[in-house]
Amino acid sequence: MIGMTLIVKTITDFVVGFIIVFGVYIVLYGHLTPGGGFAGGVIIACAFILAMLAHGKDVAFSKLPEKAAHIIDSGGALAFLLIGWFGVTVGAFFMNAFGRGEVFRLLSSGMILPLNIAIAFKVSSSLFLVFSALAIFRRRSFRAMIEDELA
Amino acid sequence: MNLYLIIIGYKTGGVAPIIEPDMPVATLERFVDPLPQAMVLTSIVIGLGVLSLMVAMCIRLYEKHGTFDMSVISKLRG
Amino acid sequence: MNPLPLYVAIPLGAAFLIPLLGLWWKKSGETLAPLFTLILGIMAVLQVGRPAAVYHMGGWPPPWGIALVSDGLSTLLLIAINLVGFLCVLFSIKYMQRYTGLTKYYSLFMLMVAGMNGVVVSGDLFNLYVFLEVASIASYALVAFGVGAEELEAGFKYLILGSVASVMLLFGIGTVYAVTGSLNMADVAREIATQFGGQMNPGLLLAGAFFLMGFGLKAALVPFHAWLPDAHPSAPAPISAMLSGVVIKSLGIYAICRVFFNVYGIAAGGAGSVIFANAMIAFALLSIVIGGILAIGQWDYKRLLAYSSIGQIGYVMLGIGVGARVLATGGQISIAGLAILGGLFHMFNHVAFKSLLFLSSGAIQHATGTRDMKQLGGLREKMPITAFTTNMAALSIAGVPPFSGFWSKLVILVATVKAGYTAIAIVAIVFAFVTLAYYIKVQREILYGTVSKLVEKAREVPALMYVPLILLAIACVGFGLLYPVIGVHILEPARDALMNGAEYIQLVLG
Amino acid sequence: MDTLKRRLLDFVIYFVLWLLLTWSFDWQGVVVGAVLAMVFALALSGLLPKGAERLFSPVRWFWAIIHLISLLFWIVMANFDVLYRVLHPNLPIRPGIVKIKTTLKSDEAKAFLANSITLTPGTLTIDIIDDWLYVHWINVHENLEDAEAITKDIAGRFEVTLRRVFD
Repeated sequence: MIGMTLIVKTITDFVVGFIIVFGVYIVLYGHLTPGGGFAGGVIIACAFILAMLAHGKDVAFSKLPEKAAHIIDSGGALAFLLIGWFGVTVGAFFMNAFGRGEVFRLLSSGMILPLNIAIAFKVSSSLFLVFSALAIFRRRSFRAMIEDELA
Repeated sequence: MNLYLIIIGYKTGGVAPIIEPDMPVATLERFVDPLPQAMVLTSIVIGLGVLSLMVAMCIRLYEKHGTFDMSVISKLRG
Repeated sequence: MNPLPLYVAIPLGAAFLIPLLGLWWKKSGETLAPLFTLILGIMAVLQVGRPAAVYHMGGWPPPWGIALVSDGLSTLLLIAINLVGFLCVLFSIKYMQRYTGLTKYYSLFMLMVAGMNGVVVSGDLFNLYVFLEVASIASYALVAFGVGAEELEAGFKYLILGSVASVMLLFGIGTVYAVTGSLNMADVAREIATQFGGQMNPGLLLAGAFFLMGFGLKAALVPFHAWLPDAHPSAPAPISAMLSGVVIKSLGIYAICRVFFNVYGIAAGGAGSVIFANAMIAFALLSIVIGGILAIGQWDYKRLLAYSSIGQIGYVMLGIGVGARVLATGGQISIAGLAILGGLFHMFNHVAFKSLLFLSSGAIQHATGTRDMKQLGGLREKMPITAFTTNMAALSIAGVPPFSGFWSKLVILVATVKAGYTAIAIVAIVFAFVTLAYYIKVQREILYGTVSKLVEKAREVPALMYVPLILLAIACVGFGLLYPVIGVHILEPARDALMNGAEYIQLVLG
Repeated sequence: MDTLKRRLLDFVIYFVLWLLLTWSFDWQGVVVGAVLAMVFALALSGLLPKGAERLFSPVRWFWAIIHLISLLFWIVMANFDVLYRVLHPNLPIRPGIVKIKTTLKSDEAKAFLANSITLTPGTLTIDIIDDWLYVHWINVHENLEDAEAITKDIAGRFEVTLRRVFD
């Protein structure tokens, strides 16, 4: 049996979806309530990490493959820069290029929302990668590494 | 460290620093300084990065030496 | 358009683009990294002669928004960072081939460049700290890139000491913020000048001490130097060259200069300034003496170079410290200007010849597989180009007359004597000869002498590796001969930026 | 058809969750929530436990409330029991691990049974393997052979309601 005991697995199944929705909520409402890209990203990453802890790495990687995580990781950071460059069109780097909207509505802060989303993508995937890299680190003998290189 | 930064920005009886159009000046003066909080958040993020790198290096060091004992891991003279 | 944010944005974008493309295209790092660093280098050179500029991030004017500032000093460092970065990347293409995970290497390299550029153009204390951390974290990872036992240990040591420095800096920044209520460097400087009349209150003194320790640790001045002799030899050669050539300067020396001259207004005098100037001179002397003495006894080539770095950083700091002290005690401004000019010139030269030495040590290690000086010898016959460039750099750093190192050391010593610190100058002269001594040792053990067993099989390194060496060797000679050009266009604006702290306030706050 | 139904179910769950979280029925928030719920339902299929349609049965909700009440009651009772044992000068405890068989079928029911047992002071579920629960108990019965009595004492109280909630 891969992963932890049935109790943990079942309860994990119950909460993972909720955690992700909560993380996304924290990201999207980051400019209205406490939170933001980093905090929400960490929460989303925690959901995947929880799934990995309970079910083993295969289930977690089936939801978020390693390569996809790498792409999101770099892509999020690039998106952040690109959104910053939109500001140049109206005058300066990181200047608010989008409409301000109404106060205390979801789409009310122009550039902060997309920036938060970009940060959330970056943070969640990179934290997930960091965790998986540290958790799945297997000790391999030097000989095995050489054999891998030759194969 | 982070506590120190937060203390700098703290004001007794302060309120959250959100500016609304028709706000009395008295409220403006009671704002808690938001900048130290931003600094703390940043320093937490940096700390996280450093910590993960440190743990990764620790794992690799353990792999090489089979121990965390610093007196054993002393190939270099400094 | 003002190109200041590009200095951060281009390498940062490259740092994330390289691993993204690297998933499908294995050569992405080797292709994109030289391209982007070359663009940055050209941009930095074109910056010369332009008036100092301020860029308001997000359109917010300082002191509320984040400002990017480029004046003479920034330009000097930008040229050094980006050109040396380009040459080191060029060198890495062949040198790094025996390592795995190359996209990560180039990504971290670009991240380091981004962090250093950010430090140099930042006009805000906290941003300076953030960029400093970006560059530092990237360099921790790069030092341990070889994941051998030694590399990891050195990287770990560097990481721990670097974190200590970061905590100190954050304490200092927090204290400055508590005292002055601002983080923008120009605004802080104005607050200090107007509120305290140039005098330091206890809070500022404490913060200054934290800054001196924190940046001093990044610059590897002697009481805080323990990480450097481990980290520099353990890193891959291009990274050693970057670390020794530009990282310790942009994160350490530049930051010290900026904070103490432009923010604390050391030039304005006052009680606290003299203390800091004295501390700078003391650290500088300690660095010169201890770096020199320890370098003589080394048999590991790169370790010798690392200790020599400590000593040379001491000379840079000596020039700047003497200048600061003369200004703080109200001495002749021309002498102070001469001392600071000497310090900056030596820093600029050191960028060239120390990068060259580390790169050539990489070439030697690449060809022979060792860096133990006892096993080397007679390289002049087997690797003529590398031997020639090593020779040039060694002569330059040792201060042999026609080369650039001689002139910069001479300027520092003349200024020190003129300022009345004859004893210090004598120590510095003695250790200039010590420098000469251990580079003679390098020449005798590595370049000349009998051809050893390992060297017999050695062959000259490929062109991609020796072209950067030759370019840097030309720079070593050129900086000495072309001083009139470089001095007027690059060094004197930098000196003026340091000497006239008040102009910085004017420039940023308008 | 089956997957479509499932996707739809996921969508509804995520959407309701979103509305509960934001608690603002501003059109922007609702539209974003709907889009997100759709994305989640498509991209993260299978993250939610199977048989989520049970959420829409009022009978089950009713029994869930009954279960909560009975759980609360038993927790209070067990608290007094443990209190008695702790304060008694003789410390009348016989700690031990017992193995009991549950009649519940679904994984969720088993997990909730285990959690209910753990929440009750004095008993603590260690593991579930197939139908068997391993429970650490502060005061194991004298007659260990009477497995049925033990099972009834620990699990029986909750099984009645949990079966109606989940199975």
